[in-house]
Amino acid sequence: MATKNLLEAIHDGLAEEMRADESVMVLGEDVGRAGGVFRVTEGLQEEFGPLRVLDTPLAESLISGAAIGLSVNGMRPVAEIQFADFIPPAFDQIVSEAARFYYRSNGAWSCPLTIRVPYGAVPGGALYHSQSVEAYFCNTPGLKVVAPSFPADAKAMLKSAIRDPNPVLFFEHKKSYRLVKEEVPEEVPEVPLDEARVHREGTDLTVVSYGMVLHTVLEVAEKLREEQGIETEVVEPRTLYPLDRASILEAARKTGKFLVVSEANVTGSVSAEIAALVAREAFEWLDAPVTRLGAPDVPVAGFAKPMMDALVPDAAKIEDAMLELARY
Amino acid sequence: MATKNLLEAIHDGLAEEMRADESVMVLGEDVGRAGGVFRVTEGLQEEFGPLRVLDTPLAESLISGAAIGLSVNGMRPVAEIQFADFIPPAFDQIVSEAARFYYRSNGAWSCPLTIRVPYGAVPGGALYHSQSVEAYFCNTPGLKVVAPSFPADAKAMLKSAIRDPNPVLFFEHKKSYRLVKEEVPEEVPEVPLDEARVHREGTDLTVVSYGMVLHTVLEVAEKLREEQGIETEVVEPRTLYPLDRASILEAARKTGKFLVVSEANVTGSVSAEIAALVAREAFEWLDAPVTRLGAPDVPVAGFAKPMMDALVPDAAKIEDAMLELARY
Amino acid sequence: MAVEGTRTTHGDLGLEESDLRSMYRYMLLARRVDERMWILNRQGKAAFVISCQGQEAAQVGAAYNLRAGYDYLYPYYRDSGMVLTLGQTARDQFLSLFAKREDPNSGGRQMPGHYSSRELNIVTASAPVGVQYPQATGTALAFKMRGEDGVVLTSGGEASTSGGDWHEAMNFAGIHDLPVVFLVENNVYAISVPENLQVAGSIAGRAAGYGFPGVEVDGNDVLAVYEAAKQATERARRGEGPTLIEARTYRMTAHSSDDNDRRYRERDEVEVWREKDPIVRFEQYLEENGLLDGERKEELEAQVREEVEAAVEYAEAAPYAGVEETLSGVYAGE
Amino acid sequence: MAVEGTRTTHGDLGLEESDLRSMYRYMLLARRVDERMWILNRQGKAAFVISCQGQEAAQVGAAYNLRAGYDYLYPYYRDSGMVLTLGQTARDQFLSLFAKREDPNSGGRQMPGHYSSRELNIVTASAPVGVQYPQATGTALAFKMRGEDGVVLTSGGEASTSGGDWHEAMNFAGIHDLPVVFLVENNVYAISVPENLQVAGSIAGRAAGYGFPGVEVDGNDVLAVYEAAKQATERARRGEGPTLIEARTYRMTAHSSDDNDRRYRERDEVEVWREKDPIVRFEQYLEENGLLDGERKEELEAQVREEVEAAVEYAEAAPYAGVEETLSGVYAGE
Ligand SMILES: Cc1ncc(C[n+]2csc(CCOP(=O)(O)OP(=O)(O)O)c2C)c(N)n1
Ligand SMILES: Cc1ncc(C[n+]2csc(CCOP(=O)(O)OP(=O)(O)O)c2C)c(N)n1
Ligand SMILES: [Mg+2]
Ligand SMILES: [Mg+2]
Repeated sequence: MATKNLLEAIHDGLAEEMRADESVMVLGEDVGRAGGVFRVTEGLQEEFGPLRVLDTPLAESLISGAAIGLSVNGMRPVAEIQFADFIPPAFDQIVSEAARFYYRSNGAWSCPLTIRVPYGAVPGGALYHSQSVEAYFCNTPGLKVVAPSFPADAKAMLKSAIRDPNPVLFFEHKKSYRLVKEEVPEEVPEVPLDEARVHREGTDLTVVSYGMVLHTVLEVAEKLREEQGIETEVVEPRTLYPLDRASILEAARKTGKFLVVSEANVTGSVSAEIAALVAREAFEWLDAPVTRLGAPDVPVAGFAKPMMDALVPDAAKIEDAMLELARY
Repeated sequence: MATKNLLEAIHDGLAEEMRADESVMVLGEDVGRAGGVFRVTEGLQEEFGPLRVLDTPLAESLISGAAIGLSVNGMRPVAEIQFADFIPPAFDQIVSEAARFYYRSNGAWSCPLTIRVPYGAVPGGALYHSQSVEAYFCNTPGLKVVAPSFPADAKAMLKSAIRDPNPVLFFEHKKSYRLVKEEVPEEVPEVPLDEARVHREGTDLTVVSYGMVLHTVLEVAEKLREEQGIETEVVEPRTLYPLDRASILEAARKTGKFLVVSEANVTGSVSAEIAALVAREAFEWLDAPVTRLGAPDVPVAGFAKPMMDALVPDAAKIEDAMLELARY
Repeated sequence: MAVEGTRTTHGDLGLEESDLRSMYRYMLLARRVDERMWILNRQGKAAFVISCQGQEAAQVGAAYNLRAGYDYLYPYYRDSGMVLTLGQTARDQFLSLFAKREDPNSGGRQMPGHYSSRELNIVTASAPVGVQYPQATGTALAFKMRGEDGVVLTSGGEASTSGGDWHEAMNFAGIHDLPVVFLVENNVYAISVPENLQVAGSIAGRAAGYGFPGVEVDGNDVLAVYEAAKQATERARRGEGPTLIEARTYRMTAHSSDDNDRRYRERDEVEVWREKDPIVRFEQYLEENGLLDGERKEELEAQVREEVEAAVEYAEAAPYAGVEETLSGVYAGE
Repeated sequence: MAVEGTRTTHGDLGLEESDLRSMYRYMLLARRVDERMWILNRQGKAAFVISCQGQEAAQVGAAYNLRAGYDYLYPYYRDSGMVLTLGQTARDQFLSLFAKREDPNSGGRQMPGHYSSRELNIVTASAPVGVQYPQATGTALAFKMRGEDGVVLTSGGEASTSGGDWHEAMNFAGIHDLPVVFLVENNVYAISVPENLQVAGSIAGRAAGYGFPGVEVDGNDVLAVYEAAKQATERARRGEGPTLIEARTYRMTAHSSDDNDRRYRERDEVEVWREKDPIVRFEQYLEENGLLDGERKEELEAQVREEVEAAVEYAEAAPYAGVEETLSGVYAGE
């Protein structure tokens, strides 16, 4: 078993699927000779050739639309949107088209395609290389939106996404590409696209989180246990749409105190859906207000370093929110 | 004072603003000679000429992008997106551009523009002339999203939107165009873009709603009072983003029972944000779970009449939800 | 004004008499199905009609080049003439019109005119204009990657060239010499917006800028369209790349049953184009070439009428989808 | 290989000696500012650099035709040569580089290269490629509606023509004869993607399809670009409509300080283009015409160096925006 960071794990998952199934292919900007701006697809064009690892023109609607057309004609395309911030031009092809092929054709046509979307705040990313745009897609029936936060999960879920007969948006937090590492087995066990993951069990409060902030949440949870004996249950949805409601509710009911943390602008975020779900379905169990922590409603994130720091929830803010609930 | 339907009220508001300020103009598909597919802009091209009421090519990104460019060069454009379902191609220009001009230029550039968006389910509208897409836009700081449900409000708020220095999305429920009527004074009193409206006071439960279903909610509320003495407070947000949180919370705290009704697919809807807000900020006052009613997570709405009926919340479903809460 | 002649002759195109009769039959069937839909709409039995009238020659002429179920078609909402040519039936269209469970296009979920058939490789069409173009290039790329000689035909109205998707697809097809044929049925209007407010320059003229051929054809001349599409599909099959065909035609009806075209176009103009009716024009050609006479024509009309009547009857009686079906089928594999 | 000559002569273009010196100075300033940024980046003092190197002739040649503060500019992230020509300073650019509160482009909110100036009518630029084009047509339409003779210049790299926005804008500009000049700085690469995978056919060749002129110019020849842009802006001012200019040039640096271009392009190719450096070429022209000699050049270099050093010093010392400022300014009028 080798230690892999998130980027390597995703790369490996992709390469393995391409070796196993020759209908699997990659398309996007700079994915070919350059191996992607983050190097996720490094070496793939050499191995699989210039069509199976295709450098497309700078046209996100084309990338997504062509992926649809490929998928209905026998291929399993994995499209890359270079930065989540540049997915809006592809919005129509994703939400109006890929998401609806199956339903609108009464099951005749489906779109087995995956769209990889590097997202999230990184130092120096500024207003257009920092955004967490997942909520745009989490109210469109027919789409699946996944956002694994650990390398082994990412590898396994990318495989599941590629094999899934539906369009799957695969969010990868850019900041975790090299920062987040773990042991990843050669043969990763399958991870289905409808199961949340409980990272730690606890009795005092539940925190649901994903992305880079999940890692901070886990650190803070450990710290609070050590320093104050607070036992936090931490749940990672892994799939953001449709949600694994049962797992989230189970954790919420168990602790009666519930916090959702993401780095997206808090209003209208996926956290709103999770909070609303818990507020309704775990009402009788709640001992404190269902709470959300995210970025304030300001474009994330200004280029100046202090700006990003002011916006993305850090350990201190997360600890405050957890303590507020624990002490409620 | 004359009785006007929603469509007439919007038409009048537009015409009055164009007469009062020659920088106000209209652009969109079929808005000119044909007067719009719904006839909202009827007669305007005759009065104001072919440039101030401009038939554009079929290109929603262009329509929104050109509106931005007009707005920074002295004009007050009112763009029409023919159907909300066709706004996705304009997504980038709206969320990445118009919403950010002001912040990203540190206040140097602003976009005083309005985009009118007819939305909502109508019989025969099928999958692409029925959607409630407002949630797409309710997590983008810098945008304002309004959705008045009554003619006088619509007229007044359209004026406010046109005069506002920010980009405003103006949602108009298509089904209410001709169905919803009321007395509208010649001179409508100003309605700011940050105030919810309390339609009826009540002590037993609060319902927040907008669009066509608001009218059903009001009918059911009256019926429940008459038949069962249940007193419902009904609040219309009018502006969906940013929300008038204070008014919503006041009503929620007053009754302790809270329901949000919209016709959007419930998961990830604006109702999620409203429910999450109340769950957090009115927690101590709650006597029942914060509840949402919307369309199930299925594309709204199939062409066959029974399909639409199965999806959009009707009086029976609304009454059930209200009664469940009232009896809780 | 006399009906214009047909310029190309079928002999030169390698078409048999039977081909010509088939083509004529598809055009006639498309027209009669369409006319019947309007009647049903006025009777209050059909909520919505969108027409192919005037564009049958462009549609049948182009689609007649496809190998149904092997090549792919990405049609648009007026392409009833295409889907009938590929093998859909009048019954299919009325099932769609009435939004019945058995509707092969969508099971009653989409408006009529939103074609789909897995067997015939007619890819599910939607309402947002222009989205089919990038999809068509992807499907063409799959053929190229596998070294197959499949061709993709995709079509739209002239306004479908105004959106970015058309351009992105043209560029991509040009870069990779993809086996795709872009057919623009330029019928002069986009709802109310006339061509001069929709299109700068020339649609056919744009292909050169992408490095592949663009041809303008008389869209009311079925053999001229057939010829252009034949060259284009053969070129594509040979791996030489895409072609853009602009078929100049006219929308003979209002945009749809929800539209009143008197608001924005003159009756005179419509009348001028009625004179150019592609069906009348093809009839004249067939008559001149001794392939059609009064008797044969009546016979065919009777057959078509019968087919249409039987289809309407069947479709009216067919059941709607149930509520459970409405609520399911959102995700594949579940 | 010898440095290529400059084809057009300034006399024919109505340019005074002082104009030539100004143009040269802007080019030099842009280059030196840029070079300094890379040094600061390597020193760990600047998080991100995106370069104009190689494109100064195209930028200065085009922008020199604008009346700053009246005409509008929608530039892209490499257009440092343009904004300096219009009146921004070296200091402005370093304030931006260091993301300081005083940064006139964005108050430290955007990456460097995202230009903005209300006074100079430089409309706030963003990162999504191509979005400026529809906006530019809207601004041009406002001029037309008010009967003013303003012109809008908008620019982008060759990959900015691949997205739908470019096409939608070209079409709209063509339909309404809008006073807009589209300048494509074709520098052969889009990050790693070479032109042949980006552009089918010819960019300049596409204008014809929209019914207006498209010209290809040597983008490394400042006078050639000036000439093309002069004709285009004059045409626009006369109300005759848009022009597309494709300036053929080369990106001399990596895409940005985050990129390593050795992954995808050969050094030889870069070297060939270094020989065509637009600044060296213009120097040669000026020398040949007796407008520049060694002494004058040194003097200018010294001035520019001083301006750059003073700018860096000032900008480094300038304060960041405070947290309150980060959290406010989302809505106008509040
Ligand atoms: C993206 C989008 N915008 C707007 C519409 C509404 N709409 C439907 S058809 C149409 C006109 C299309 O004109 P054209 O492409 O010329 O085809 P025609 O109907 O004339 O055959 C419009 C504006 C739509 N369906 N999709
Ligand atoms: C819509 C969008 N997609 C992707 C990117 C990422 N990106 C930034 S610059 C660039 C290449 C642009 O190339 P070109 O237009 O030729 O300009 P150049 O950098 O060569 O001057 C890419 C892919 C982006 N900024 N916007
Ligand atoms: Mg048309
Ligand atoms: Mg380039």
